[in-house]
Amino acid sequence: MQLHHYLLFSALLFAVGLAGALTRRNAILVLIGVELMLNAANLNFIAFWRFLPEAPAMHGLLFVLFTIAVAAAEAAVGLALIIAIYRHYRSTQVDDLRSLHG
Amino acid sequence: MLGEGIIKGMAETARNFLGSYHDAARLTTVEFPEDKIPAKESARNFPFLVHDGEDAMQGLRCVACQICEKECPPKCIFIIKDTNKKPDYVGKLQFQPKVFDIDVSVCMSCQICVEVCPFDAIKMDTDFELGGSDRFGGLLLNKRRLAKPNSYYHTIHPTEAAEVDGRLAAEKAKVEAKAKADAEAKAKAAAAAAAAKAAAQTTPPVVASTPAAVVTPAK
Amino acid sequence: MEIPFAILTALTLVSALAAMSLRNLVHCALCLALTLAGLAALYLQLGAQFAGFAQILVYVGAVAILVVFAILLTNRGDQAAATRAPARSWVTGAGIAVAVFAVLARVILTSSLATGHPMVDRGSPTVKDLGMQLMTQYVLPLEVIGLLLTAATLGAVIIALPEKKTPAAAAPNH
Amino acid sequence: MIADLLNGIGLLLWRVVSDQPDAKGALLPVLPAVLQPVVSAVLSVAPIIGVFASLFALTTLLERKGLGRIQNRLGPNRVGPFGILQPAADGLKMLTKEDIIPRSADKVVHFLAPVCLAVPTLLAFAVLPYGRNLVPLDLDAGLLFFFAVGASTELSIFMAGWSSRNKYSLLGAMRAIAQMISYEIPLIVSSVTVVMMTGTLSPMHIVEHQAGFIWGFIPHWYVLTPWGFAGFVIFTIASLAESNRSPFDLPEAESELIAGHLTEYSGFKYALFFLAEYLGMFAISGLGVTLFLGGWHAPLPGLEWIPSFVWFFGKLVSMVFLFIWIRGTVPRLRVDQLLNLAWKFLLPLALINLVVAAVWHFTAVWTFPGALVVRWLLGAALIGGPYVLLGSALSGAKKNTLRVYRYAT
Repeated sequence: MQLHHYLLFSALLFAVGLAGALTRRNAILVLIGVELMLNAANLNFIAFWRFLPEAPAMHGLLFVLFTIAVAAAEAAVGLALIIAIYRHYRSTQVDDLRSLHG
Repeated sequence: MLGEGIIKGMAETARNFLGSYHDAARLTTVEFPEDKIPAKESARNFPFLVHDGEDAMQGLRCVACQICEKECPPKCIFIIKDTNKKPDYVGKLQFQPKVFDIDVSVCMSCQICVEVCPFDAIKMDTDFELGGSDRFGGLLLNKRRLAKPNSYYHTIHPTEAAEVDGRLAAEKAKVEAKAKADAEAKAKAAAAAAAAKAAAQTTPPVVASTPAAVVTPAK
Repeated sequence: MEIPFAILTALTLVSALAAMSLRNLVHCALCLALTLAGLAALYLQLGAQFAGFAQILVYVGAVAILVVFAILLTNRGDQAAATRAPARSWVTGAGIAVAVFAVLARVILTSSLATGHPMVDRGSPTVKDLGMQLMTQYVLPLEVIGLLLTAATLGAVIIALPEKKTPAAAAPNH
Repeated sequence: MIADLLNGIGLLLWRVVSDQPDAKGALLPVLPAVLQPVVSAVLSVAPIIGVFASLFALTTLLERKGLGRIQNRLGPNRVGPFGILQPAADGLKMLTKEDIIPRSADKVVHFLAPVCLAVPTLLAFAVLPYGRNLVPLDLDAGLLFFFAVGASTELSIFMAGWSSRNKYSLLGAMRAIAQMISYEIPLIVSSVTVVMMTGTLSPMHIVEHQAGFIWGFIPHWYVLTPWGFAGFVIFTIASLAESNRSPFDLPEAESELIAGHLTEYSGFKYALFFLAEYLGMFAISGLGVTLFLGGWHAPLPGLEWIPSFVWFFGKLVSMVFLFIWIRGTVPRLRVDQLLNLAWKFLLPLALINLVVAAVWHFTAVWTFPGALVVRWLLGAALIGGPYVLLGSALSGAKKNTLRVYRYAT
């Protein structure tokens, strides 16, 4: 297995997440798409850590751990926001939020 | 302090756990099919028919008067009168049931049939092991399955049975005494055939008064 | 080496596609969990044990549950069906995604990284080593992450609190 | 060939019983090279499944008998002598029952839920050290692995509850998840004390750290230190909640929710849930034994000749008995009480316990005579004080007063 296999796979995963985040209209699904993109980036870190001899000993691993923590926080806050928005507008569709639309 | 109650409770359950192994008083379970608690005298569940003597069908006290059938709230009793009569305990000829069925799956054990029976013919049983594999026929008890001897009645409800027996014996004695008196009177008036006929007609009122005499003490 | 990679990537990719395209939101969340578990398996296959287990613990154990809870709280139980985007925006979104992938793929394939980098034997970094690194060289990021998580917890609680309390709910019990 | 095979099997069994290393190495060289990895895997997996499945069968019976005795009853005693064949009868009943899927259920998820629950539960057994040389998988991050697979069971409970399309199922599943997430935190934090003291996440090394005896007869188990005892109590309470055992059996509170997320399951799938529940209990008890009760170490010097796995399973069964005893004693909590206990009592106490463990660690340099007793008392005071304060805050806040009825007299 070569490095670029992992990189291509992670780019594909990123594209899938991006497509979902752009096309789906439900805020939760948009959040799921963002999570997928974050995870695709994580896979890149691990792959680089594993394949590049010049990379620092544990940089990739630790960065992944930090990303996981940040992503968890992001998910918690994002979902709390979605719930708060739902309470207010009775909807989780992104298109329905147009108060600032002018 | 938090947890104190839990510790006390755990000690209590531990006492139960260990106690049940050596303290017979704690372990009150009776293992049913092998061991049984003898039925209490006041126990009742479904009705049965009392018969006197050895032959169940001949000795049935029931006279097919159908009062119980009419009174039964869930209508679980079904009676067909037989045309043949047979003598009752005082020797008088009475009707007898050709069919007497009780559907115990319908019976609600209210004991009203027992209360209304003028002949002390139907009583409450204590037998509860009626389970079977036939849901319809198995729980529809016919005359033969319902008939149980008076001695059985004595074993399950001794006090009540003794009272009933005493009453029936008194009744019989009264009727016999009356019959004797009548016979004497008949002998005295043997000369007059018209008087003898009149004496024979006095019997029905005696029989008619029996139900009231029976029902009142049964309450 | 080839077969596990093929299986894992196929599984992850299919479940990611399902997560982004299924109609039922709960199914989407379950597929997301499967994708994340597949990624964790890929981490393990690459020898990053701690990261793989942390991924399962955090994503499958917490984030997926959080998503599922949010779906149930916002969609009144069974009507979790998500409406699809209008066709025009769907085409635009997919087009952008394909374009991004094309650019990324071209960059990857033309860069020097693509040409024969065998796997580096980094041994198996023990949890102890990771901990030492976290407590020495990376102690500042660790503290920042701790602060961030605390802030996120507080923020999530405050955002999700009911907007205003009714007087009945605030009244003390008798 | 056959003789070699029998010889290998005999040697393997002897090595297991006599605590010798490399038990599998006795059999594998005899086999052809193709078979070796397969047989090696089977030799690791089959005993776990076999032993714990039979322990499951035994526990269902002993639990019912023990609960019976606690309530002054006899318990099951009809099938076979003393009822020992009851589990077989139950199993047959489960397997021959009709498998009912509700018409409106999500069929695929409904089918996958018990599978997704059973697999991680079984995986958790991979990292437990059962004996001196009996560790199926010695992972460096074993404890993290255990908690990771434990956390992934929550999603399958959600799957079971959601896919059944039944309000009781969904409510039960939601309760189960809220409970498991809440209690996972004290569970992990109380285990972290042990990790702090040993400096490793590998269960095998944690057990090895608990070898030896203080003053020649007191085993060097963590439960006998103040922080270890507090950690063990917190761990036990949290593991009761994690395995949905009474008094934390709200997810399947029979009187309120029929059977919670199991309501719409029958037959083999129900049996699988039931199995997973008990296996989860064994796994978490096994972890408790590993972390706090010295794993496979003998409780007294001079008893080392008894095979080490006997001690492990003895302690495991004692933990399970404790669980049964608690089930027979304590009534079910309300949901608010359950969450209050986790967030307002267990979590602060577990965090304070980390400090106590640190104090214990840093006072290890004291060498004056009687230092151990002083350290012990210091630790006990440090954890006992907060316990009393938090406990009175939790239970003493609401004074029980005579209830006044407005309309009734």
